[in-house]
Amino acid sequence: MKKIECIVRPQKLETIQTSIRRLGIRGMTLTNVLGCGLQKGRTEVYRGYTLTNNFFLRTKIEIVVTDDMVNQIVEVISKESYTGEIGDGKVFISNVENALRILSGDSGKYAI
Amino acid sequence: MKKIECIVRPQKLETIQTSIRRLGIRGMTLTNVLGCGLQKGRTEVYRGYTLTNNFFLRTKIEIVVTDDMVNQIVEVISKESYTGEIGDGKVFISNVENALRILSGDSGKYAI
Amino acid sequence: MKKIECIVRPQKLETIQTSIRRLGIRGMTLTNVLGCGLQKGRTEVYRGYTLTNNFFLRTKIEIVVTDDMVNQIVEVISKESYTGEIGDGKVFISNVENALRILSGDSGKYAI
Amino acid sequence: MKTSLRKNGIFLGIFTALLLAIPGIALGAEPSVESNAVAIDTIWTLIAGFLVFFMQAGFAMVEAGFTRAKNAGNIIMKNLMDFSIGSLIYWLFGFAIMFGVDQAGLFGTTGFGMSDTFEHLGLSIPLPAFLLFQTVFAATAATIVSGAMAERTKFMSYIVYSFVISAVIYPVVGHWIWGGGWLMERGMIDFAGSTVVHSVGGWAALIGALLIGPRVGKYSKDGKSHAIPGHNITLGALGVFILWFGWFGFNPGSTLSGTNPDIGKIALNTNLAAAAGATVTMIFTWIKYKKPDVSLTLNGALAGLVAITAGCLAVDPLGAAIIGSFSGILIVLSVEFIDQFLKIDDPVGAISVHGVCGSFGTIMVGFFAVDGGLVYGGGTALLITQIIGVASVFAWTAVTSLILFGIIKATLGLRVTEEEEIRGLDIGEHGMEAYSGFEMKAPSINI
Amino acid sequence: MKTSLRKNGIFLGIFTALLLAIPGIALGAEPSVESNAVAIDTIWTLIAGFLVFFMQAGFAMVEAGFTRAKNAGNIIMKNLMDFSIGSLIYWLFGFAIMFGVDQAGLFGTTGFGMSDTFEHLGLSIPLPAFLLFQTVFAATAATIVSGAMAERTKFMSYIVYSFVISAVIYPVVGHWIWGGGWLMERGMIDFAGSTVVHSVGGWAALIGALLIGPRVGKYSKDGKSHAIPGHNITLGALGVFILWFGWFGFNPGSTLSGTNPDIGKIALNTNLAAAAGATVTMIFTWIKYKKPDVSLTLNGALAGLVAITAGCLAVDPLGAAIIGSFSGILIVLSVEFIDQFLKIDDPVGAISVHGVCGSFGTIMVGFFAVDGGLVYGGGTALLITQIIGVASVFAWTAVTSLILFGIIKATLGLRVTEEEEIRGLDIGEHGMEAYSGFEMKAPSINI
Amino acid sequence: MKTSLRKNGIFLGIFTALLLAIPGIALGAEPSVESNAVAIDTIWTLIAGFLVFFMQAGFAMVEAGFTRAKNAGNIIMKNLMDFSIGSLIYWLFGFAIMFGVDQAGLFGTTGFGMSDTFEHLGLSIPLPAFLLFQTVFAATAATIVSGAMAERTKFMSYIVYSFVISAVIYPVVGHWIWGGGWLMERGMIDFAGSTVVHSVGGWAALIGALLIGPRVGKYSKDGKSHAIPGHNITLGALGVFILWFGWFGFNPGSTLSGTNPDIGKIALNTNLAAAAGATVTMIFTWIKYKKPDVSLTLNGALAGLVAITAGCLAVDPLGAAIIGSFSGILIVLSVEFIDQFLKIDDPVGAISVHGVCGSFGTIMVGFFAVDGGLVYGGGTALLITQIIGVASVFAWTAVTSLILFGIIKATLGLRVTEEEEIRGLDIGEHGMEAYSGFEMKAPSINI
Ligand SMILES: Nc1ncnc2c1ncn2[C@@H]1O[C@H](COP(=O)(O)OP(=O)(O)O)[C@@H](O)[C@H]1O
Ligand SMILES: Nc1ncnc2c1ncn2[C@@H]1O[C@H](COP(=O)(O)OP(=O)(O)O)[C@@H](O)[C@H]1O
Ligand SMILES: Nc1ncnc2c1ncn2[C@@H]1O[C@H](COP(=O)(O)OP(=O)(O)O)[C@@H](O)[C@H]1O
Repeated sequence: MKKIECIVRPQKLETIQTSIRRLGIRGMTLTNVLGCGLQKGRTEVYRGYTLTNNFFLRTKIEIVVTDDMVNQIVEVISKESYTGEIGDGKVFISNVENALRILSGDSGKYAI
Repeated sequence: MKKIECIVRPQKLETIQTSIRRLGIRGMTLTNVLGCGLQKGRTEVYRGYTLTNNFFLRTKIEIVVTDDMVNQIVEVISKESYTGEIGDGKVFISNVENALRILSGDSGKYAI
Repeated sequence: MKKIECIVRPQKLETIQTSIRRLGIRGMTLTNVLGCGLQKGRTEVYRGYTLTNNFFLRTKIEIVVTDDMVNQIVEVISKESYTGEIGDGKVFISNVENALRILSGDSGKYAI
Repeated sequence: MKTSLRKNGIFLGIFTALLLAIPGIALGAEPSVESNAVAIDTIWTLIAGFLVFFMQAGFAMVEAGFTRAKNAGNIIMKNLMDFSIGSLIYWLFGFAIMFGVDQAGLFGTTGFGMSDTFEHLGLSIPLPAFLLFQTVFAATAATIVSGAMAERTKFMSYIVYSFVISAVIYPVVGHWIWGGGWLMERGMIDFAGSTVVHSVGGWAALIGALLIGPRVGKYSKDGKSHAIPGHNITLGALGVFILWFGWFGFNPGSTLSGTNPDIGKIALNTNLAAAAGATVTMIFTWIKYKKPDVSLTLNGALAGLVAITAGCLAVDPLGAAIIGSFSGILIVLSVEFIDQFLKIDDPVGAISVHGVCGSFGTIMVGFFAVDGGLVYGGGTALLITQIIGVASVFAWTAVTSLILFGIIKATLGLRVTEEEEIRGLDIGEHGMEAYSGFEMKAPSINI
Repeated sequence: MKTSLRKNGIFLGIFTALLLAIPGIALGAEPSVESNAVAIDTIWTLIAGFLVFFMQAGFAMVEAGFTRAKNAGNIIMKNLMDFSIGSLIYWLFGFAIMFGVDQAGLFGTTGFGMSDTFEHLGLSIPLPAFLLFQTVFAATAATIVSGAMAERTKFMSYIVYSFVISAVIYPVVGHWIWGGGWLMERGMIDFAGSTVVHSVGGWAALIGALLIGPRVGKYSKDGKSHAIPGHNITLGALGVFILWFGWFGFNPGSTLSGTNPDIGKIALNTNLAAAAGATVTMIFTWIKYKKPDVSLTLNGALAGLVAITAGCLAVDPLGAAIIGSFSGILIVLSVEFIDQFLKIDDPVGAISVHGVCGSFGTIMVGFFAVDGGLVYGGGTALLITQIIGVASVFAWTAVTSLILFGIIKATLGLRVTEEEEIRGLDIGEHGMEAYSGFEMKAPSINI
Repeated sequence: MKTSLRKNGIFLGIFTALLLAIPGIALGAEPSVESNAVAIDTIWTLIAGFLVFFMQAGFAMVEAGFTRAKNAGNIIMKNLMDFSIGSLIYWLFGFAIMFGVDQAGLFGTTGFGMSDTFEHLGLSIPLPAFLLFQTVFAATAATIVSGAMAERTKFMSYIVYSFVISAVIYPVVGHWIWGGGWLMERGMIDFAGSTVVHSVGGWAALIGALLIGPRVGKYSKDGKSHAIPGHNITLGALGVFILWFGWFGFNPGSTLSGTNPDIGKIALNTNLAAAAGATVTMIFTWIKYKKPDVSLTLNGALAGLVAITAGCLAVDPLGAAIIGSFSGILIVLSVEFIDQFLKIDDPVGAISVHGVCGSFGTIMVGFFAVDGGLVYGGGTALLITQIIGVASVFAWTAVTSLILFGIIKATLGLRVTEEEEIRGLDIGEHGMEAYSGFEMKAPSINI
């Protein structure tokens, strides 16, 4: 099993979710994060002094899937997240050793 | 070392935490997440039109432990999280290569 | 590639970020978390009854880097986060199998 | 232009008003000393009534702020609807019960649907102004209950309750003490309604909270009480400031007369009692709990206001400060007693603020009334009357509320399902969230 | 001390006031029955004006609360600036257009920059008090638009719009109906401004929202309308309570006379219509959507208030309750119609509340005016006049707004960039965030 | 019923009021032209006082909204307590210092604990009404400081400070200018208290903020100033609207007389100055910083209000607009100067708004007073008097505050520990959180 972790623009979430569902994947977990990367921070002026904020609101999507689904999902996500502007985000893939579905007690690939 | 990552109902948090403490584990990190899975979304009506929300507020608990504790902890979590209703959540286990306790500089299993 | 995940005091964030940037690392992702560890919870009195809160607001910093950068970064983080008081936080290191930069389509170490 | 207007005999819209404003044109009648005095009384009563109306906003903010975010929309809705429904039903029904021609000292019997001129009241101000003023008072009594029953009551059941309290429960008490009923005849002093308004609301809240039971998670199996902190103390505090502001209409306005020179004293007494209540609660919680408690201190200000409402005319400023100070201690003890001993779950402290301090303040008049109070050598006659009044109102309200909430419980049900309660009433009852856009802690954890 | 003061001939500061307060010293003139009547009218008008001013806070809270957090600072700023700029321009320009000496029944022509005594108005109250009262009314009309165009309008363009509506569009209508113009001559009844104030704001909002187009994400490509929930319903509800409170200045204050015995009736009618509006909307949404809708019910209260504004003096309490009830249904249908059929994106329902219910309420006067209404056997004359009035105001406002917004669109541009809209106008237009310190859901997701 | 009432000789409760309201029954005295005039003055003063009271809510919202969430409960508590404690101490002590019989032009010496009739004031309105009005003014001065010292001051120390300013520092200045003291004798014009109330608060704030030092993180080691944005701009804006609303009591109410025909002009001037202040600040920040700054524009409205307070009676509307406009620029420069040059950390801009603009507005009276101002050919006499007044009040307030805060610092300590400051004063001082239920950004990061 692999965990696909991607950091995307929040406004892309809805289309990403819909496309992933079409692949038959329903489970996913979202986290609100602040991301910093190559994208240049914006400068705000508040009461006369400037503050530069290098962090942007992003959404982290975590999906744990069996190994064979990984490529397909990454592809969909990349496609849906792409805008061509800096800040489009990243995808990280790591290994998950086991999973457990609490309700049924199923583990391993039956759990996801 | 393993990282146990579980997505549970927030209202179960207190009992889970108490039970885990009983195993001698004190370190854990909580994150507020939105989860989507088999549980059917709820439909809200706002100013006359319906919006379906597939995401539920969930809490992610991350615990890094030595390999020998994993089973015990997973068992406790499953037991405390179980309600029998869809949406009870999942547990994922993955490998952690090293850990460091900043205060003492201890690393590896001494760090957790 | 490795993922460095560290849980630090929020007020240390700014100096940590600055120091890491100096190493040439710009990408990182922050999450607001609640942490519980050896640090003793605080007791609040609200309308006459006490409630003990074992959780503290912490910031989780995730940085994915090539293997050779790991030690350097961990060192910087430990140094900047250190206060000598309990609650200074932890660093966890785990393996990341692949990464993808959505904008360019680069993968592996070119993506980070 | 004026000429052409007159030529055409058109006197409409704002311009009529302009012309009416010129003494000598208004209604064809010259202004007189008497008509001016009536006008002063009318604008005073109306403005005071507007301030009392604004207290609805105060109640809404206090109740919403002191409870959890997941129920904020529901509380707002309850406050809006008890005022709206209450306004309609009091106009059609409650007012007649309260101020109609007296029947055996118990209730009024005439003027339903405003089918009467209510001449027997001998009002100098126009009847609609008086009705408006009474309406906003009636709605205050109704709205108190929503706080004590917050975070678990079915919306439909709350609507039914509001209807009945505004139509019957409150107007009957109002008749007894203000509308020519038996307590008025006995000489009870409840100038602006510590008992009539606040204790009626408070005691109905007591019965309601008792019958509905505590919120999920409030008491653990071993009976230990847990804190469930409010979600927006800033808003709650704003609510307290709004209530205090509104109380300057509530008490001084109850003269129904701006020509009455006592209005200054009443306003001063009201302010001193509130200030003393807040100050003493702060000091008392500081000593008792080691830290000055914000939410109890806010309650303390309200406790002082509720307590002085009965005697704001009858006592002097020192008496007002003393009554306020006592209330500042009483509120803390009462909140603790109800929560930890009686184990009745009152999220915002409404029973203590309105029921306990309202009754307490009414009895204190028996001690501190400059004219007739025990402390000023007036003997115990007034004190006994006050106690009888407080007790009878308690009995009436408790019994009728018990019947009312009992019937609702047996038919509609009082409480939402546990699942709905955990998820929040905003979603469950109204399909919405109050704070869309904010990241919230998941409902029902309070770490 | 008093003696020494007199000796020195110093009559300054607060002390002057003290002395002025002593009848017989003030301005060297003894108080008389007439001067007292004028004083009563003056304080009434001023206090009512203060309440109407406070409605600005209500509008700001409603509009901010019903839209997203990322635009809250921008909305606040718009509300603050339309009032501020409006106050200045109305003082220098708009007031003269509205109340200057009439030209062909169309607009005023004298008194720009207050260079006139406006004696032709025959005011008994001092001119500055009248001007203040009219200023807060003018600002109300202006502020309505910001809600309908919220979350996407360029700040600069909004400033230009505010300027023009306060200087010309509103004052011309005001002149027609209140300032001696042709509709006033025809006998149109719009006592406190359902048409003059609210429908002008509402129709300008309609044109503005039409020209600027919907918010990003509001309609999907297939034309389906999506909900974009407001970020702070508690604050929105506070806004509604503040508006209701302010309306007690808006309607009863429009007599400009505290000696007018009708002020009680007007206040009562205002309250009943609002209560009926809220109650009926709650019931109607409950039936229609299965759940009582909080935000529509809040709109329902406002709908009742807007609708009764024209006829608050002319109708009786029953008529007020009926007009309020109808508005409670109309508002729901209108919001749905505009959103889903016309596909005009009005985030807070301003067009429906102010434009539709304002016009509806004005027409209802033709039916329910006790004196002249169809229902009371008064024939159709008044009704026809009312309809002509409503239609002409619609035509004037729509055409001038179309020109105004058209020009702005062609020159400055009406809309911010899509990127800025997604990120939020607070950052884009003002470089700040309204809720720094809170974790927010990322802008533009609403899950 | 009325008969039976009379038979029993019972005239109590609300019914008494009803009867009192009938001219001819009230206190056995027929209403007269004089009694009506007094009644008009009394209700005007009281209602104005109520509005000024409500400014406390405005201050609480502005100060809470403009600072961080972790200190919101503490700020609320400070605002509540300075009003409460201030009300009590001013009643018992401060009022006597301010309005007691004059001693050498410096302070009053009689009437402590209200043991006097204060007949030497020659008040026509009842003394309690006057006292209430003065109390809410005194509390305004006290509350200004909490904003400037927010987010780091020990609660206990703040309580001590409040006590002293309401008991001594403010009343002495009040005596000088309003209570028959030496500046009053000299003819200084500070009609409603730009200097008496606002500059006293502002200068005390200056000394307090100077002595306590900046918040952790405000200035980096290199002396660079960092922004620490407020947590709730919507609430802060609501506070500004509430303050503006309350100012309609503050200025026009300072006539203490509703029969004074100038109240309309005062209200108009007040509104124009605020509108001009906000407008000019918006334009000025737009030019200076490229974007119209929301929080400074909100300050700009307050700057206009503070500045016009001294001259609201003496200047004409054009003068008011000019004074307001200048303040709109001054506030921006002053905030920058204090923050970046003096390096005094004033989280909400209180020193600039109240101290600087209050003094500025007072001096401007010397230029723009229609009667005696330099611009109107009145020479420099008044201007010099104004400057002397402003300077003496600065000296008195600065010296006494220095002593006061110095003693507190040396004994109780002014500041909480750094750890507590980082975690937030809500937890540290009161054991609570203001926004339980919301996910917050961790205290002390502001990304
Ligand atoms: N090395 C990294 N480790 C962790 N998160 C990263 C890393 N690099 C980028 N990110 C995350 O991905 C987001 C997008 O990265 P950014 O460099 O801004 O965009 P892009 O790669 O499209 O130019 C960042 O905001 C950050 O949250
Ligand atoms: N494949 C997955 N990857 C990541 N998170 C998942 C996955 N499947 C489920 N989850 C998380 O677990 C939660 C519970 O899953 P759900 O399917 O609703 O419950 P259950 O498995 O008990 O029926 C989800 O809300 C989601 O946050
Ligand atoms: N075993 C663990 N698994 C996950 N997170 C942990 C673990 N131990 C500690 N943490 C995180 O690290 C933070 C700091 O730990 P703590 O024990 O309080 O400090 P210290 O190690 O410096 O004494 C905790 O608040 C928690 O978020």
